[in-house]
Amino acid sequence: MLPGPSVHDVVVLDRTELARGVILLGFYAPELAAVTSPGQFVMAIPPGGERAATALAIYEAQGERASLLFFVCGARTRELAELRPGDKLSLTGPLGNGFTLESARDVAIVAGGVGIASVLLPAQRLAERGARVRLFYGARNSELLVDRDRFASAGCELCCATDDGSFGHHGFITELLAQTDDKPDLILACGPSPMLRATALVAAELGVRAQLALEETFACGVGGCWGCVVPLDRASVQAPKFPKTGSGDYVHARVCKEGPVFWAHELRW
Amino acid sequence: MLPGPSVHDVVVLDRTELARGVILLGFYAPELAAVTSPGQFVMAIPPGGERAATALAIYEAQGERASLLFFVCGARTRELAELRPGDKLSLTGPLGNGFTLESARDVAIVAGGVGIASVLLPAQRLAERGARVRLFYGARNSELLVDRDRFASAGCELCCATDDGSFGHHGFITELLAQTDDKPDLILACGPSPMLRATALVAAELGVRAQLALEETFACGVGGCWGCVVPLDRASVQAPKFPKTGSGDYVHARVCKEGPVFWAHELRW
Amino acid sequence: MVSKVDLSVRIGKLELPYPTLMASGCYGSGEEFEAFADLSKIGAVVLKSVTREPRLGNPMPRLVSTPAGMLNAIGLQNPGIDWYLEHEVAKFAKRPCAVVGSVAAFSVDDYAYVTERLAARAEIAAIELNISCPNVGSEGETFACDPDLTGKVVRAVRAVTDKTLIVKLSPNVTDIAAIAAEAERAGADALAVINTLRGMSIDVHAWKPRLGNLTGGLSGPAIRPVAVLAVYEAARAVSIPIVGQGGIENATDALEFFLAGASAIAIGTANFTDPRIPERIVDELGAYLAARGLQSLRDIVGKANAGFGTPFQYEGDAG
Amino acid sequence: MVSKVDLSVRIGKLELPYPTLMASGCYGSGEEFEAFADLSKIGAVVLKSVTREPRLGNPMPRLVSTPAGMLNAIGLQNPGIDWYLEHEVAKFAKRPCAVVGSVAAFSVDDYAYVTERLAARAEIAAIELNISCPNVGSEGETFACDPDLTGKVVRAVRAVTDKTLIVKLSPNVTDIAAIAAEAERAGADALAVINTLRGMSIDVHAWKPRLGNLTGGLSGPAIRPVAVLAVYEAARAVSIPIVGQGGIENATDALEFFLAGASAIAIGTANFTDPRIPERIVDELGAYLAARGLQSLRDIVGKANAGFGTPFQYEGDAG
Ligand SMILES: Cc1cc2nc3c(=O)[nH]c(=O)nc-3n(C[C@H](O)[C@H](O)[C@H](O)COP(=O)(O)OP(=O)(O)OC[C@H]3O[C@@H](n4cnc5c(N)ncnc54)[C@H](O)[C@@H]3O)c2cc1C
Ligand SMILES: Cc1cc2nc3c(=O)[nH]c(=O)nc-3n(C[C@H](O)[C@H](O)[C@H](O)COP(=O)(O)OP(=O)(O)OC[C@H]3O[C@@H](n4cnc5c(N)ncnc54)[C@H](O)[C@@H]3O)c2cc1C
Ligand SMILES: Cc1cc2nc3c(=O)[nH]c(=O)nc-3n(C[C@H](O)[C@H](O)[C@H](O)COP(=O)(O)O)c2cc1C
Ligand SMILES: Cc1cc2nc3c(=O)[nH]c(=O)nc-3n(C[C@H](O)[C@H](O)[C@H](O)COP(=O)(O)O)c2cc1C
Ligand code: FES
Ligand code: FES
Repeated sequence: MLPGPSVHDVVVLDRTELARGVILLGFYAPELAAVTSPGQFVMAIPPGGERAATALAIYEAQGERASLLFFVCGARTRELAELRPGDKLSLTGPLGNGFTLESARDVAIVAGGVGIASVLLPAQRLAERGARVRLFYGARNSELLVDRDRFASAGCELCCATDDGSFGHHGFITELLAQTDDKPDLILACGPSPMLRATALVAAELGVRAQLALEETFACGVGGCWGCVVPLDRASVQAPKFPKTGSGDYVHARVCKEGPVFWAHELRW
Repeated sequence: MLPGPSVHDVVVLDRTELARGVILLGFYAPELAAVTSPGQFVMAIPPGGERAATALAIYEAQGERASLLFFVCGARTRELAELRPGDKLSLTGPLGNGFTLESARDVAIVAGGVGIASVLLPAQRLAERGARVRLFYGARNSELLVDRDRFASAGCELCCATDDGSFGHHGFITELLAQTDDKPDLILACGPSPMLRATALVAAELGVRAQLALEETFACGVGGCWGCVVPLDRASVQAPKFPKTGSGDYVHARVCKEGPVFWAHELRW
Repeated sequence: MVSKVDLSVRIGKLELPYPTLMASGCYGSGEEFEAFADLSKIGAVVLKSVTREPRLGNPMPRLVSTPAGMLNAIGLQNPGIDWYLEHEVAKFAKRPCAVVGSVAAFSVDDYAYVTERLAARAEIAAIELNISCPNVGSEGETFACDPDLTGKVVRAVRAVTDKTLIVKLSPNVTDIAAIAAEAERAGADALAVINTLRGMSIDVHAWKPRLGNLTGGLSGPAIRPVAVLAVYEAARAVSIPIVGQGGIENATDALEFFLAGASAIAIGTANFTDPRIPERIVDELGAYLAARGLQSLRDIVGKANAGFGTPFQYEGDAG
Repeated sequence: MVSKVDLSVRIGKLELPYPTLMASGCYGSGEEFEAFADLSKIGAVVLKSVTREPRLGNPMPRLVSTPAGMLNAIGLQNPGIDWYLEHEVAKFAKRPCAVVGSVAAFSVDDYAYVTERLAARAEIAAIELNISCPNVGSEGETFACDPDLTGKVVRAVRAVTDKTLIVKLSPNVTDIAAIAAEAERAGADALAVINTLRGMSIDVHAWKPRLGNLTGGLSGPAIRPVAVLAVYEAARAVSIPIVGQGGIENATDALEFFLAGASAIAIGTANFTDPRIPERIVDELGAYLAARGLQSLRDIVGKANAGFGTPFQYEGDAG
């Protein structure tokens, strides 16, 4: 059995600004890389003056190197963006339950914006084992459709969409998914909540099961504070075992602990 | 008449690390330089995420350039230390009442640690007009006796002391002052409060008048909050005009507004 | 910022071109800031509180910085009302903005006495009643921590002046709505919400409190969530205008207070960061309203629950 | 950190090797943090509060960050005492540290009922009475905001258990000393000071409160000065031990609480920053004491005024 999660003291190996405000940070982190499954995340412990840890998906995990891909959008990601090769950082993880890749042969992966950070690992694992992987990738503009080559070279077919029409379909990426004649047998998705909701609808219409990686504001990230819940069907295997309360037949599951990946049809949001 | 104080948007011209954690920042700031008198200070408006302005003496003020010399000791000075040539900063000032140089012909200037930042300007002005200027300069160690050459080339005679004996007298700088046979006709001092108190004692023994530039924690720096007071003899011309209260014959004067320079014999601390 | 939106507010009889007051004790009498800020672009300056007798104030240190805030314990240093009327008040006529007097005291009689004399002066546009100063603990209870005392003092003061009366409340209470309602019943024209929270900081090297007064008042962004809620609750309890304050640093912060129910705001600690903040807030408020096609600041006051969708998307246990 | 100083504390009948408790609601049942922290290096974990009936908790969002702090409104999500006793409590026996149960309720009877059943279990070393939760406002008054209610509930609970009873007080009051004294009189073995401050944050784009519950509890460094003063005042009013909490991030922060009069501390929000903080605090406390030649943490408890010199160096106006 693999060792479990822990606090990893890692060292920055490389830093690339993939687009304005989009940072890819690579680390020397052999232990973290070894135990990570696709869809899991870390809590990055603030290296400087900031006070709260930041939840970030594990983008790459191969050999001795793991990486994080993030958008600079507030104080914490700004602090992380200041790290340079040689700097130290502590990462708590890997955390959460990632994607269940099962024996799917034809997988559609839907990623919106920063959601791309959660889906490289599943794309690679699926492609490696011979599954067909289509990446439906949407962003505000072409510049923010970052790191497409890496997905292409991993063997993914790419379908892109931008809000401003600067690349690919002009509109929502879920519109492209809905138009596909070629039904996948599994859908994985990560991105902003409206995109995830749209993906869930399309998946239901197509009659395909979908797993969604949710984003929520976290405090602890490890299941200790119950601050990050989502209503989940009581029948789900992921549902925390609570007695029935209220009128709905759902419980509040922790996104950080029971998720972040949930089956779309089990969410009651 | 010179224009008064204002908020100056200045640009960093040069940055020198005089010793570990001791920063000299030069600015393009012609208006500020033009209106500054020796002993005045600015409130440096935080350029980044910090919240409170920092009181700093104006170190140099000549032509189009002014400078600040500071020790990195907390979050605010750490933020200022990150500025680089080309960066912008806003300085409110010049503020406060500086030294009264009068017609003194033989002046002893006592500076301890960061107090050095307040005394270059008076040293230069005095030397320019032909007065004899002796700098009694104390610090923890020789490395922290920064920028001595500039004082020497301004025409000062230097007497130094260090706490660890690594340069000059091993002990307090005020001990050197007390030993002088050659009585000055005016003493100016800036440094930590124990040094200022010692200077006041020595000055009284020598029978020489002394002006002390005090350091206090400031909030507004402009006299608006009464957070930075020192007990001052009611008879001082600097004393705020308040009716008598309590038993002592002193009032609370604002260090930032009525000071930061006070006559030693008028302080009731 | 060329938008022509209406930022004016009315607080009792006071008409202000801008909704920004400079909080008492944080802006001197305005004069201290005149070289650094355009006072014609602020609504009003609230003066440092004045008392019946002159006060030396607290021993130093009077200021300590704390995470995202600061503690102060000035102790109401002021020359007393006699001196103030004789030597200070005449100068206030020169300010290019309204000047609001602030009165502090340790008895109902003194509140009324000082208010009557100060309000009689034409230079003073309105009176703020500081019944919530936390830094003079040993000298009497804080009136604003008790509805009865609040009612008593406000009634006494109301009887001696027709000028606009703003009553400044304390956050150091369990139910600010009850105290707000009592202040309104007793005749307040407006409320200032909130004064500082009581706090303490200890020097762990010297083993003693950092403030000369031992305890002080906490202000700055750290207290903003407490202040926003206090305004929200007070606004639901009264129909008089509220001057919201506590940690406002920019227009976004200010908007939280307007949405919570404040008609105007006061800026205190942020003036110590940058004296240009009040003017910047006015500009940004104008831009915010203009961008949404709103004509007047009044359109957003108290609209914290007016958003699209409701904050309750599904059933939960508690309200 | 090889110093052999004594960091142990006694809280009622509870003997802990370290003075660090993990604050209720911030550390799950300890299990969630076991992979990241050495639980044998903490004093005790205080469990998330449990109620009589199961609770779904508040709607999302339940967390908002604020300057140097955060607001939370979890709404006491928990499976209820029946389920808890049947499925959860047995697991607590495995923890390498003491486990303190936390009880919340909306009536005196329910407090006693839940406490009696929970305290009967050997896995539970002591009971903390959460009479100060600010996030369930509509369901009843906060007991800790009223001395009479506090006395009533503590007496009722005291009657049903001999285990150590820690009563958790609210900062949302005017006079915490009075409530502390009443809790002691009613039989509390210790006090936890403080729970969160009530607060609100508003989204100025969406025009609605950021929390699903509208209001929440403010924690983190922002509230530390308020918490230190509350401990200082409570400690002067009682002779039972106090568990200080509110914004503790490191040993220096913790020392402020010990000097103010706390015998132990609890760490809440800081666990969300870095799970290694509790262990680091213990190490640094040991080093602090060793460097001063002190043998025991008890030597510094309540010594905030013991510094060289007195905080009053000259006459001022107010105490
Ligand atoms: C399981 C999980 C995995 C995540 N993985 C990643 C990842 O791999 N890469 C990544 O960049 N982020 C990821 N996030 C989101 C990331 O945690 C937040 O964006 C981060 O907390 C921002 O912190 P901040 O302090 O910089 O900004 P904050 O101060 O928290 O936010 C600043 C502003 O940006 C807005 N904002 C926050 N997040 C976003 C967003 N994603 N898009 C647009 N606006 C936003 C906020 O509403 C706020 O107004 C993940 C979140 C979760 C829960
Ligand atoms: C009128 C006036 C003029 C000043 N001029 C200068 C100047 O020219 N250059 C300069 O460097 N400073 C000067 N100071 C002091 C300077 O304002 C403070 O050092 C500054 O506020 C530190 O801010 P900070 O946030 O970096 O540190 P803080 O967080 O305020 O302090 C960090 C720690 O350092 C300690 N500390 C603070 N100041 C000092 C100090 N001077 N020496 C040793 N320890 C200290 C504090 O007690 C605290 O523990 C002046 C102060 C005044 C009132
Ligand atoms: C240094 C200082 C002095 C203050 N003096 C007074 C005062 O004399 N009277 C008063 O009513 N409030 C006084 N206050 C409270 C402020 O007016 C204001 O209500 C409070 O600080 C909250 O706002 P802020 O967070 O924007 O500062 C003072 C605050 C500070 C920081
Ligand atoms: C997310 C969260 C959940 C909490 N839940 C509880 C709770 O269930 N019961 C309780 O007594 N206190 C609860 N608290 C309060 C903490 O136990 C603690 O008293 C408070 O947060 C102050 O300490 P801190 O600033 O170190 O977090 C909670 C606090 C947070 C931040
Ligand atoms: S963030 Fe704490 S339980 Fe999920
Ligand atoms: S710092 Fe405000 S009066 Fe001096």
